Amino acid sequence: MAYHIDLENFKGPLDLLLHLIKQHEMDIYDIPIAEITAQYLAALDTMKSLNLEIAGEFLVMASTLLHIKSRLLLPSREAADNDEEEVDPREELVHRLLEYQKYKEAAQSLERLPLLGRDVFVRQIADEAMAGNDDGELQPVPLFELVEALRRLLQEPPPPPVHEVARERLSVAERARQVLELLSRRPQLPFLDVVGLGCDRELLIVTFLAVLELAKLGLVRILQGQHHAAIWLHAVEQRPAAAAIPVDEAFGYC
Amino acid sequence: MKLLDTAELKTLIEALLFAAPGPVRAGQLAAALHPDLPPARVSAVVELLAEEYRQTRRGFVLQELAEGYQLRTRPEHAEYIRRLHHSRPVRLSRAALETLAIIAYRQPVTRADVDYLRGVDSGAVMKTLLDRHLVRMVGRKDLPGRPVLYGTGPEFLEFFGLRSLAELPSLPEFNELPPDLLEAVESLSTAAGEAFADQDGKSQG
Amino acid sequence: MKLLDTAELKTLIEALLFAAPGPVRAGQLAAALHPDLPPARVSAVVELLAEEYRQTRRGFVLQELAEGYQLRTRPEHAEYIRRLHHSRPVRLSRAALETLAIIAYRQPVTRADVDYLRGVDSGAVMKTLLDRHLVRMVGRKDLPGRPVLYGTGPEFLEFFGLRSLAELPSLPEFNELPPDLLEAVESLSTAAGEAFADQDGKSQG
Repeated sequence: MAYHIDLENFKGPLDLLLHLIKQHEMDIYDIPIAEITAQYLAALDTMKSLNLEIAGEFLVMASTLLHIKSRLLLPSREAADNDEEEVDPREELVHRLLEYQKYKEAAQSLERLPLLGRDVFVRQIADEAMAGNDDGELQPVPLFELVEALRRLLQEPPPPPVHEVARERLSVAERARQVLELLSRRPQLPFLDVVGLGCDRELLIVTFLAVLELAKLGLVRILQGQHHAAIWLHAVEQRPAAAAIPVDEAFGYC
Repeated sequence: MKLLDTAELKTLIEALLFAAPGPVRAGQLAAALHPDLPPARVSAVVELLAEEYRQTRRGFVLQELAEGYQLRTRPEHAEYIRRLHHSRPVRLSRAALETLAIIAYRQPVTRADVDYLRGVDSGAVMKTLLDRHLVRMVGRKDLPGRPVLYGTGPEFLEFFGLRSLAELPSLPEFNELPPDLLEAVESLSTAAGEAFADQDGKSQG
Repeated sequence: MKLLDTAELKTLIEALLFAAPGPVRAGQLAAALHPDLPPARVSAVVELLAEEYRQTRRGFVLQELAEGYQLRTRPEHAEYIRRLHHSRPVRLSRAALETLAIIAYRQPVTRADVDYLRGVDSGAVMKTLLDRHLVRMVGRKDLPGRPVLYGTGPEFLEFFGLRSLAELPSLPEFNELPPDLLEAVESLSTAAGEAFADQDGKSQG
């Protein structure tokens, strides 16, 4: 059976479910749970066969569907025994799908509004010119913006300054070996995890240099998905890699 | 200081809006023009200007936003302007728009609410929206862990050209859900948020 | 692509000049408008616009400069525009807010600490914050060179509507940031402060 579904287009399990419901013209208020479960699992199989990584959320939904299916198979007597009104096990799922559909549509109508910078433009005036040295009254700032400012800062480690020479506690070669060791445990690492977790300024610079040297030696590759996206370090299979690292003198850092 | 006639006011208000780095309120315009000028008079002249722009097909329109009046180009000219600037249009991904819609319509909401409603983790998208000031933290929810509550700020309205949240496009089914059902979904979403957190902890352990 | 008539060209050229960040040449305008539009045609329409602005007393004029055409306000309106800029509340710049955040959360801190954490020189921003009394000198650090220590003042609390510094949202709670990163930055800033002071001492010695 052919599934012509561009799975990467689905933003999550709810999105995929909605698509399947529409495609197979099912009634969202009375979802044939056995059928939707089969369709959903088939879609996941397609993902697997394409070697796509299936996010955990998709698997959670699969188990939810199977759970609902099993509850629907239980004889309704049991519920009656409890003297309680029987709740349709599909109810929560239906609510979630309806809610999700609503915001999906809302997103589309937001996109149709004239967006600043896409559809409409304002005059571009250098705001800083007056923000800095003006003595006008300050515009109130919500407290949380202060927290946000700090969050932004802390998320970006300060750039290594070019004018300062690091006094070395740790050699570049030593650090390069440590980075390689990290990469031997995981084939790829976010660059920021390697550099950002350094505990002082010098270590940060030494790490930075180490990574550059490793790249130069062809022991790691520095990759980026797209402009401004996260930078990743990839291990290059070449063992024993650590042996290829010369001493610091050879790097010229002494 | 002599009082200004309508023609003079029109010229001056146009000059002020033209030179302002952002939206300007009637009161601010009035204060800059004449100590005795009532803001209502300014608003009336602004209306005249707005009408004139529409009729004489100027290259810009006068728009009223949450933070005041602002001159903006017309949507149908976007293509030409982008060509002059050699810029690609500002884009929001579908995930970002979905997240933004949930936050705009349901604010204040927690990350757990957003994740639950979307069925996926919204961390990366939230960061983008926070960085672009389309979303901001508005407080903390009175729950264990005191999760941060998110909402939209003035930049959101400015970005979409709205005077207030009341101008958001209405959701067709938005009011059709009975309130008790809404509440049920609310509590479910909270429970789910906790379950998610729980699960994360386990999978790491 | 159909060719544009004079009225359309006037509207479009006005829109382009309005949205342009600086002077624009006739050739650039023509290229943005239509592949077959001769720049001479654009220049002719620009002349018409300039004449129209003079006659209808618009709030701006169309000026021809060495680098191209530009819309500018009239010199006789300068006073009003200055007054508007003063009456308009000034927004704290992003740099100012970042600096203020560091000082608020890490006080007392030295300039070197702030510069280090922001990765740039904070001199100008610090001056603004000091002038506004949001930040003040609170002492000197017991280190070679006795660097000044900064903290926040009462105006800071007033500005953010806080009763005391204890009401600042606490950082470790701040769940958007991975805790290990936070810790790393904590220790980083301390180490950096010492390293800086160290170095300062040496360079003076």
